[in-house]
Amino acid sequence: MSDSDVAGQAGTRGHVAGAFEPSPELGPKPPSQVTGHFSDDNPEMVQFVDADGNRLQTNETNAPFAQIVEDMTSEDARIIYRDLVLVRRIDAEGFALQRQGELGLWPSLFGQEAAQVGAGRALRDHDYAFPGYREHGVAWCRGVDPVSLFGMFRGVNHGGWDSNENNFHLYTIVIGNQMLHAVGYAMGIAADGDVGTGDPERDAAVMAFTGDGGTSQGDFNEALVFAAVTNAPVVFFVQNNQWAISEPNDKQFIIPPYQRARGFGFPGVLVDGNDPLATYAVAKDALDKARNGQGPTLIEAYTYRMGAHTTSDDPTKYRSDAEVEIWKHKDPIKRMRGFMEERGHADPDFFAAVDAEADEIAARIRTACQGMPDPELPTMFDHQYTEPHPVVEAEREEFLAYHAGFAEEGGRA
Amino acid sequence: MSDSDVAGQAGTRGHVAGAFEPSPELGPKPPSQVTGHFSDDNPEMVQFVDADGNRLQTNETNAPFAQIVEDMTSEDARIIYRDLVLVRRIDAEGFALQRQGELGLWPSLFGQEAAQVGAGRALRDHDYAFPGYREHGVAWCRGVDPVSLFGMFRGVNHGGWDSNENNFHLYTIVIGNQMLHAVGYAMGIAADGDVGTGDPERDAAVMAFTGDGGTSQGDFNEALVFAAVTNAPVVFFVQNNQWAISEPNDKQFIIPPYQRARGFGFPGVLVDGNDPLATYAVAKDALDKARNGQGPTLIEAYTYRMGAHTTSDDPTKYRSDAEVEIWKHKDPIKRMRGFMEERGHADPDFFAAVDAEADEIAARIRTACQGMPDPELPTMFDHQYTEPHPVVEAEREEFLAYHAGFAEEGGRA
Amino acid sequence: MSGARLTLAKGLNAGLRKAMDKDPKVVLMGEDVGKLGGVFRITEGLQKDFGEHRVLDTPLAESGIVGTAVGLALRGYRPVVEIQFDGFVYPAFDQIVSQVAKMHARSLGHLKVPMVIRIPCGGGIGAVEHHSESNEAYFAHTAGLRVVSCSNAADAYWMIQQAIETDDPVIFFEPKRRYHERGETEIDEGGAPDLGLYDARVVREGTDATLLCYGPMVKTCLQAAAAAEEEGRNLEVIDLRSLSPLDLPTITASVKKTGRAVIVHEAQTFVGLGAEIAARVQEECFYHLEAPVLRVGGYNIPYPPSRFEEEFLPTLDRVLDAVDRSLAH
Amino acid sequence: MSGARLTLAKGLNAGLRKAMDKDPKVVLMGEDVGKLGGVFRITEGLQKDFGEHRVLDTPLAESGIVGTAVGLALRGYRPVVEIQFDGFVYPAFDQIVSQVAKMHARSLGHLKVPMVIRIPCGGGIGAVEHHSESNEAYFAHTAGLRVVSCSNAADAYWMIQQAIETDDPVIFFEPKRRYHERGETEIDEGGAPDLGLYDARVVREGTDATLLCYGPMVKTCLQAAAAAEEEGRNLEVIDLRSLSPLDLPTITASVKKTGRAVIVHEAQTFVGLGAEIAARVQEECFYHLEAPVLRVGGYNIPYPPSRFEEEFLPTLDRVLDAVDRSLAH
Ligand SMILES: Cc1ncc(C[n+]2csc(CCOP(=O)(O)OP(=O)(O)O)c2C)c(N)n1
Ligand SMILES: Cc1ncc(C[n+]2csc(CCOP(=O)(O)OP(=O)(O)O)c2C)c(N)n1
Ligand SMILES: [Mg+2]
Ligand SMILES: [Mg+2]
Repeated sequence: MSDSDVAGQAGTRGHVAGAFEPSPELGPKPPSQVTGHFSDDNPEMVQFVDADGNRLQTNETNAPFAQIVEDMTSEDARIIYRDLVLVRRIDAEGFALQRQGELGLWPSLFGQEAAQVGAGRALRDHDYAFPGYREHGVAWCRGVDPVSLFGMFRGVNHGGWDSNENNFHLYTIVIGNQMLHAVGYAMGIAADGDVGTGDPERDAAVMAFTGDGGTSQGDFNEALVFAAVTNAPVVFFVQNNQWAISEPNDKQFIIPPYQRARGFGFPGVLVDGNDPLATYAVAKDALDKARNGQGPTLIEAYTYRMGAHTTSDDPTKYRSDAEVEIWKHKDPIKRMRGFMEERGHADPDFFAAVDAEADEIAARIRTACQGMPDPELPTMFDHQYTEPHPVVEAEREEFLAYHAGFAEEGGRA
Repeated sequence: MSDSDVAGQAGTRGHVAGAFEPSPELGPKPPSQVTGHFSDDNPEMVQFVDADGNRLQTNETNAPFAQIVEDMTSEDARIIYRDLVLVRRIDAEGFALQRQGELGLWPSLFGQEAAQVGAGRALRDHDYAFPGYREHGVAWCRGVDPVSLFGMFRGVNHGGWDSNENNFHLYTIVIGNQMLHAVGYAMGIAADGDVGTGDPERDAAVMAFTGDGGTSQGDFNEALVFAAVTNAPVVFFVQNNQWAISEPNDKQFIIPPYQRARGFGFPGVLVDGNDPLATYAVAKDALDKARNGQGPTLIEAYTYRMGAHTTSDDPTKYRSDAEVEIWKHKDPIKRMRGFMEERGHADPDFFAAVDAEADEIAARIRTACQGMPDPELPTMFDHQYTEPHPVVEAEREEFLAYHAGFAEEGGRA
Repeated sequence: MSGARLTLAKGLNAGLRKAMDKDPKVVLMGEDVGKLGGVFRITEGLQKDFGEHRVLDTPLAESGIVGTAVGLALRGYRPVVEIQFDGFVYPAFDQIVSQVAKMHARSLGHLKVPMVIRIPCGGGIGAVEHHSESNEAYFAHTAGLRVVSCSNAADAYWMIQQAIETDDPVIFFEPKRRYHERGETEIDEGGAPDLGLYDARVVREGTDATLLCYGPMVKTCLQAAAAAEEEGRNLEVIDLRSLSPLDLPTITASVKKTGRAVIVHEAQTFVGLGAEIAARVQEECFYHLEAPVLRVGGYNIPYPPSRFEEEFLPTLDRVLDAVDRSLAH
Repeated sequence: MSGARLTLAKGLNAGLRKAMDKDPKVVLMGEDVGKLGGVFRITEGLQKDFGEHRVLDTPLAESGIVGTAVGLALRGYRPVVEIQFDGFVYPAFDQIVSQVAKMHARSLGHLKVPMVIRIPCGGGIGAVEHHSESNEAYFAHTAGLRVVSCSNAADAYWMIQQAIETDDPVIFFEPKRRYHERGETEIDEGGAPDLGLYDARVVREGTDATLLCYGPMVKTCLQAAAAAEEEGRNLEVIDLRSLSPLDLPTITASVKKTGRAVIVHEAQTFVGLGAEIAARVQEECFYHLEAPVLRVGGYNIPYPPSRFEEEFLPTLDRVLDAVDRSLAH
């Protein structure tokens, strides 16, 4: 978006650079309504587009990342917008499929699209990503077929995709575990010499995803220790969506988590997680540094979980509608579209085409999910070990014999 | 030491306040000789007495703690000096007893006397301390008989003292575990309402001890999370003795660990761990704040492990004599004595009397250790559960019957 | 609530409430146990009634939860910790094995850590990975702990209170797939439990073989026994209730009577609790056994994706198949 | 070094060196494994010869060590992790159980984590708490892991190489009190191992009863067998070597021959590995057993202070006492 008067224009709309204001009609700002949250109005928060899609002026906070945004093309903007819309649609489909009984569970990313797409698009092919369980948007950007994700939440497998195909690890459910895997993988990249060579086809980095709650785990903090000490090419991407199931931020920390990194000796950056340009720019900058051998960064993407924790959760038990309302106005898609319309990055046909594509994808993945066969029972014993294992083999035999017996008998009682 | 010209005097000796200089004849300063360490010459390090015993001027760094030092009496100084000497002697006795085969192991505190005595004396009776395994100096200040410590390292028990008698928990060997116990205990103090009442007989705090290596553990970092979030009255006292067995600081962190606390939202203070006045003042200040309801503090006492990690260790495998030499000149006892002599806090008789007392104590505890009986074998089954347990009872019976059989037979083969 | 027939979940909730009423030192801790009442609503309403100081929503860190609970216990509290799901207890394993289990013995009895660690356990609910594990064997193997498992609402109500009253640390397993099953019997809150916490219960008397089970498998075994009855077989069913210690007298008396034993649990069999029971039974009932002691359990693979779980977990049919094999001897 | 009679510790060191020579992807990680060569000197000289990038002194955090090793394995490395002492593996238990053990299966075979976790184990060295534990049962119960234990220098040399070559994760137990015992046989470095990693070894043939043991207890059992011989009893001794999977054919063949089995391990017996062996043996050798399978192990209390350990651990006499009891049937 190499458009030199972007900043100026934003300025004319009266927005203070770096501040994060919901529209005035919303009444009091979140901190005065909602307890337990942090970082709203934090001048350290990197933003490029305000809630209405206005490009903000360059300021002290976003300046280090401004060039990345300047270098983005209209095409880039359209790619990101398309991602945002498709990802939201895929997510909505997951939700719907769960409600229809096709999936056992669905953890929605609704509200976090910009955080994930910004991060996901900043990754290059030969980088590697370690997700939690809500990173459907990152999965999408890595090229993982959403139907694969459904397999896991349908109970057909524990993650059907080959992580090495898209350099996107399996989802990790035990909070914090994957942060260490990411650091180890990054240590491996460094040991392979694939850092700081200056060859963009070679230098690689790792990105590890967790949530605000995840920052409390020992593994998360040990990952910061190992990353710091080994100067590993890893970026910790914390989506602070304000909630860990029913627990607000103030049950996990008393200062925003981006500051945690500073206690370990490397930079922490706060970014408006609903601003796709900002998340992209901040993530790209951190990844570039990691690839160049400048070590780890922790990014806190300040965002919001618009839906329930998962389809099993009932957020009315612990949070107010008013809070959700506030965040509706910070919606990343609305924001991106406003920005693109204003800047002329796309015409109405484009937006219509994206919506149509979303319909198509939704239909395709719904059908694919509904038609997903149950796995063959004896495959339960497959892939347990890389080499033959007598106990597993014996049990497979036992299982087959037992079922064969049934088939003969026609079942008991 | 309410002696108004202390600061001035120190100044005349040419010492820059806040800097930490070995005597000039020592050649290059540690950082230029020794890799992997941090914080030498760190202007954030609180000091009151230099390596030669000169009282340093008040400066920006030590000013917040200066009043505490001002309020100390000659009597206080003598108490601390006596502690330092006795504790070193007890430690040396532990070492000797191990060498004589009376103990299985001894982890020496040699070099860390000032860190431990300063912290130990800052604790009040109704505070509670959670040690690691090297806190013999803290144990001494809490009133734990050193012979009890020997019991553990002799293999007679896992810690013979009643923690509640001296509010000094058993030693904890699994690195990091006790940090969480300390926070939990502190949460209990707060829940009991024994914080911030203004009643000094009531308000209490907890101190938790670990080493530089300990800062890497998940439990340590989770303790910081819980302490921050609950605003627990706890002080984390990290003795950075430069080594975790054979690993220097740079295997654990890339910035000094006192800064870690800042990543969690509460203060971290760096103190010269070989300066007994400074460790006392900093510890007392942090404990006072905790008792007053101002929450946790992390103190890094910058010190040195003069001896081996334990009697099983051979430090010549991994560190140079030159490094040890440098630290000899920072010796806490020499320093305290120099200071006291210069200020007239004690006469030669006092120093002689302390030495004599050290001899006496050493003789007493040596004799007590050598005479310590092996435990009665069936007591192995005691105290396993608070209520009867059939497996343990059956095994106790089995054991007794088996040994009774032996006694009859006169043993097999 | 006196005389009510509750679900297992509500039985636990009522038991916790009673314990908190009785003893102000009882505090609940865990993830989401406060406003939400826990993801299974076991602590529902308790924070509202007892306050945030007695029902603590903790940071998301299991080692931290158990570790601070140890500290609270040392200060005189009686923490009841909720682990959100079985698969999330492992981050706390170190604290449980190295500290919780050993504290009393290593302090020569000076220190007590009267705490209960509640673990919703087992499968059968169509959940994703790590949400269906049966990890009782790890804890039963750990000397210093007591390990119990409730199988029904009335036991849940009484056992949680008994566990909280115990000065020893107790790992308390709750069969999550039975949470919403209503108890057979009315709970008389004014009454008293009919069994001690470490007593097994003969839930069905029989003569032909003994089914030994606990937690979620008690129901399965009772169904198996009912089905067997139709085939003219008379099975005794024992709900172990206490997994460590085991109520061996009750177990061996039954096996000596029937001559046959089948152990049923959801956990993988290899070095599972069933192995201990089999080892004990063959030792103590050697001359009474007419067939080897058999085990029916999860297969020895990590808990599979949920589409497999009906076949992974012991079913009525697999139990009866084992009974057949036992009787074939 | 060809043809040398090494200590067990030196056998491991030589085996590690060989594995590192052969495969540049093999990296060693742990606390103090670099300059110091580990507190037991098992990795002595390896950092000097292979560099800091292949022998990594890590931060003091076991979950971090194992967790980053998983990441390295995913990147194509073959990490060999040293846990400094048995009692310090628990902070890594979550990573081992939830990630290391499950990764291959959950990825439908797409991912491998070829890593070895070395654990110096067991007691008898007069150490303080947490330095003498035998925790193999926890790992043996964990589906997805392989668990082995060496008992002598030659096995140590070969087994560590075999474990490193395995694409499955292996928990590798080393009997620390045998580290400095010299092997009976010369190790031919140019040769090949005589057994697969999962094969048990009949270390002494006999007819009257079978002693089943592993790790530090192999020597104890051989001594017991020698003592028994003087009393005219002919004991067969089997070194299990692999604890998961168990080499059941070798075990059952022996017990069917002798009719009697005594399992000996240092670990607490309750839900220990011996329970599994007893359960299996009574099932598969039901008609051959002349006496119940007996177990000799640590008592079911946390590992006691070292002044008790001689009595806590199975001794030659306790083994023979169990043999007597078996033969009395
Ligand atoms: C170790 C562990 N403990 C508990 C859980 C259960 N659990 C699943 S999600 C969640 C909250 C996570 O919050 P956060 O890290 O903020 O991520 P978010 O769900 O908001 O994306 C909890 C407690 C878990 N998955 N892992
Ligand atoms: C969890 C755990 N891992 C490993 C060890 C073995 N160990 C004992 S002391 C030590 C080094 C500790 O270093 P530091 O924390 O700096 O304390 P210091 O010994 O220097 O006082 C290690 C690795 C342990 N006790 N606990
Ligand atoms: Mg969250
Ligand atoms: Mg240290």
